[in-house]
Amino acid sequence: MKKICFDHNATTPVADEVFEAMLPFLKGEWGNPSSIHWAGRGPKKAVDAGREALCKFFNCADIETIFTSSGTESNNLAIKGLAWAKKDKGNHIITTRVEHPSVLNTCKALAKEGFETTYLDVDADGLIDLNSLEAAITPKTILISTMFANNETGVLFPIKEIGAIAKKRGVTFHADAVQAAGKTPLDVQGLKVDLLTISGHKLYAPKGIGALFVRRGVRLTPLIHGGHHERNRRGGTENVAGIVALGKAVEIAGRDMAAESERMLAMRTRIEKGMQARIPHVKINGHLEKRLPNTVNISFEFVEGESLLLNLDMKGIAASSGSACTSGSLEPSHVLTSMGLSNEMSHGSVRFSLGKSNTEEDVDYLLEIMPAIVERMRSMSPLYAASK
Amino acid sequence: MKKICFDHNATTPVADEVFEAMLPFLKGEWGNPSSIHWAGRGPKKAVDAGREALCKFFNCADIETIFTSSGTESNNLAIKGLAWAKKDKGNHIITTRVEHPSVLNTCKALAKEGFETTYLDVDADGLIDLNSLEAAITPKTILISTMFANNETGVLFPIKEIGAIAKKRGVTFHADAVQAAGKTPLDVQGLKVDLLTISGHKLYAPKGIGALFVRRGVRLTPLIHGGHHERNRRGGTENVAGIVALGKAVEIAGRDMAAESERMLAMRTRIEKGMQARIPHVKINGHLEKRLPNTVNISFEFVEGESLLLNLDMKGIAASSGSACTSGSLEPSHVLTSMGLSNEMSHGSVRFSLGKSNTEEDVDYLLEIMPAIVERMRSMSPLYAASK
Amino acid sequence: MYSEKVMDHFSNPRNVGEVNDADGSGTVGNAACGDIMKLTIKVEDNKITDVKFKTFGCGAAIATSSMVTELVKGKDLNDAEAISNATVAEALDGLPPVKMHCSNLAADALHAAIEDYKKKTVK
Amino acid sequence: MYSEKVMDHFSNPRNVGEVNDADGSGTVGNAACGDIMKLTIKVEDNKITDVKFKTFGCGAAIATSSMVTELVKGKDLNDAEAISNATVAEALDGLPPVKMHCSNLAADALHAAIEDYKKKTVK
Ligand SMILES: Cc1ncc(COP(=O)(O)O)c(C=O)c1O
Ligand SMILES: Cc1ncc(COP(=O)(O)O)c(C=O)c1O
Repeated sequence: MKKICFDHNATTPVADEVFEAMLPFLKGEWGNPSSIHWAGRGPKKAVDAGREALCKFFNCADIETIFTSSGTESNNLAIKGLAWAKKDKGNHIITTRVEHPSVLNTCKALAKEGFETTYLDVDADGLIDLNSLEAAITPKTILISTMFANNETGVLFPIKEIGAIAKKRGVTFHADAVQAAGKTPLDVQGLKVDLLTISGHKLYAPKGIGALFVRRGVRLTPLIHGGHHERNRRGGTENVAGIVALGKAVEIAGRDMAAESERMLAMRTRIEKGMQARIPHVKINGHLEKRLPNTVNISFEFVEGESLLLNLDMKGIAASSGSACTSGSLEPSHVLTSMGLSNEMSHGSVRFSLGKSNTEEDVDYLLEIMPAIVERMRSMSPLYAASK
Repeated sequence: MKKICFDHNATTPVADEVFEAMLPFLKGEWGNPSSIHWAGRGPKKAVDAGREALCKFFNCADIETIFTSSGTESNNLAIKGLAWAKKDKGNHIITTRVEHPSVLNTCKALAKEGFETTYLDVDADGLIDLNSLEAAITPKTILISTMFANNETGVLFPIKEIGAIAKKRGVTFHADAVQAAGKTPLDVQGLKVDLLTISGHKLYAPKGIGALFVRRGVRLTPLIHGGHHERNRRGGTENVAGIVALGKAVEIAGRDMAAESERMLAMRTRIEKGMQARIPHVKINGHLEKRLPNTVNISFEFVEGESLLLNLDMKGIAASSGSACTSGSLEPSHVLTSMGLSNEMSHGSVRFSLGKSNTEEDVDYLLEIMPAIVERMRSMSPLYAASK
Repeated sequence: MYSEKVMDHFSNPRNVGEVNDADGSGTVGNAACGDIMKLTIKVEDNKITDVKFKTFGCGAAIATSSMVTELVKGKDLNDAEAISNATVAEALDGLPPVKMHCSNLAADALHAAIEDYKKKTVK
Repeated sequence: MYSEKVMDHFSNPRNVGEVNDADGSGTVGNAACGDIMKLTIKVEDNKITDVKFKTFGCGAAIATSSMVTELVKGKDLNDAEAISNATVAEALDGLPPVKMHCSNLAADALHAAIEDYKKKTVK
């Protein structure tokens, strides 16, 4: 059976070019970049080159980058690091209700240390209100942390405008760009962000590598203390192969983004229009335009998401859901319920996230099999019967 | 020119078997272990299997393991995590003067939060005094953190005895076993450790993966908050390939350790005796018996370590030094000066750390070229002339 | 994640629908938790002669629903009442730990339907 | 890490040793910092006619020592005194940032040797 992945927001395969680039650093050039002898020289150069590629991608200076182990670590470092470094200045953080758990749970953890967080609401489109953001800023506010693009819906926050407000009010601004990277431009100078998170495995690099942009002058208390690595801001022997991979991945992202985005957008549009045309009672979640080109989030009324995923999986299609049942928790997606969706509609949501491997044929196949799946599950649903 | 690595304590190459094991998780099985569809199932199984291998290596249960990104992160998580979780119980930590920077700088960072650390002295052999350890324990002591084996000298601390004291006094005990793993047995049940750190890249797995043993019942405040990964103790999408690699590496370590240790010990002995026989004014650093089989640390009087390393490097030999100049700092090895070595002798130290690739021929070659190198550098040294 | 038996009952659920002129009906769960199950039964001579389910829920919820209908069909009411959540999970060769809450639903719905039948027959 | 020129001077250091009957001698640095350098000079007609060094130190320390002896040989004292740490580092095509402290040594030793010579000739 053909396997089709419509779950690229969960993770991406390692691109061939990325794999080729990192391979020598798993096989031959295995030295420690800190060593002064022959074994260290190749790895050292490779780390420097990886950083250079990252700087080009961010449009920043080399001292403004820190390699980490994941998007989650970058988010933790940005938020805790800034909060700890600025705790004498204030204890207030502003974020939103629809952030990734690596942001929400970090803010929750900081609450135990006396930090306070304002969680901005989002509207039915998944967008925040900039006036509310500005109104939430107090003299104690030290950090605004928001997503660049939402992982579940693809909704894009107005990063430039948030950055302008943060700058005007003298508050540090962190953007979680894990889902945005490679799908929309990320020029940190144009955007006025102070801290920006990316993650390798969402970008066709392997799992276990991430990065954080840290604007010159922004001080962070390290999360991981150790040697002199990353200019004393993140200890631990460098993940050389991972750094090389991320460097190659962002190079490719920069090169291919424009064309890929266009391709994604065409497929996304076909999926949305196709689902709406073929299946009654469906709802596209998230602002219709302000959204990543690769992400479709659809609620299929009267049915539960996981059961749809299992059906899709049996047909070779990988997708994900905002249903509680896929995450092992009892509550449905906090992103969708924050947007005002009913529990039922949240449970009935499916996310299709496109990537490089997808083709128009994949879309054809999805549109072909989806109506019967939804109909079958609806025929078993007590809610569907009740609504008729 | 033949390249010989005598610097395996800095890092190790990825073993072929390890590489083969991890390869499928970089190439084919790239899914996210949290996904319920086809792409997630292989990776999920692989993570489970890697954890099982680790449990076998540690002799512990699966819930007693956390995968991290490095030895440094494991040390930070163990020390900060325990300190934060127990801060209502006490604020005192005991460690030693000869720890890795990932321990020393973590304790230093905790000092800013009100934690106090006692740094135990070591004697000329590099060993701590158990009476001093016991005397240092106060009602406020929450943690003892010591190395299992020293990275610079290979000196082995009496972990079992430290564990017994910690247990008797009700203090949590963390051992940094980054250098010990694979070179000496690590049964956490026999050893009475509560927390134990290992790092992949010192064990023929790649850089970017580490692990921490956490005894059941020991609570840690997470360093990296995020999703449900690692039972909510370490957020971030799992580094699947890294976990598989570490699993394979510890499996191999368990299998080969006895034979390899014997082989190392024979080479180590030859290097030590050979150097002493051929070169005047040399000193073996660290207790002569209580030491890893793979580590030799020798001071060559009157000369500086980096200049020896450069000469060795020109002959294809990789080694490392306790000289300040190799680390970019101005102070020589804190390990050697803590053992009472003069600045000059610390600067003149070279560490040869053996590994799988080394053969008796490598040792022959080293012993053949070393005398002339030392003599040449001594002939340039104002200290040597003065001593004559 | 799921056992083969769970996937079998999920892909080919037994006894989907509603029995005509049901003698008892039980609906449990709610949309907040993501699982709603409705079980309808036909009872003759103190025996469950027919049983059907409708379920809004995840794979485990659907499979346990299907399994419980198989388990009770033809059983007398006392035996049916003895069926617990554990019985259902076991009959499916186990469920993932995170899914245990779903398996509660099926037995609960069954008990609710029997209760309903008893209430109706008493008056 | 090091430039080719540094490695050349490290592997083939010029003017190692001590000049006989030195007219001036300067020793700078200490073992704590890991670098000790001793420079001896021969002076005729206000010109440095011979110069030699002995150095305990890292690659940069040895290379800068060697380079400074090349730079001053044959120079008159005023020109020699004008040689700074930067001159030496530059002549070696630069040094790694962490090694800049080592490059200080060479010019310091030179100045100390000249100082010593002047003191001796004054009295
Ligand atoms: C004793 C010891 N602890 C901790 C570490 C840190 O390990 P890693 O390089 O994986 O961060 C090292 C190695 O550098 C070490 O030798
Ligand atoms: C928006 C967002 N932030 C952060 C993360 C965490 O990234 P990682 O999986 O690299 O820890 C993810 C992915 O799970 C994400 O989608």
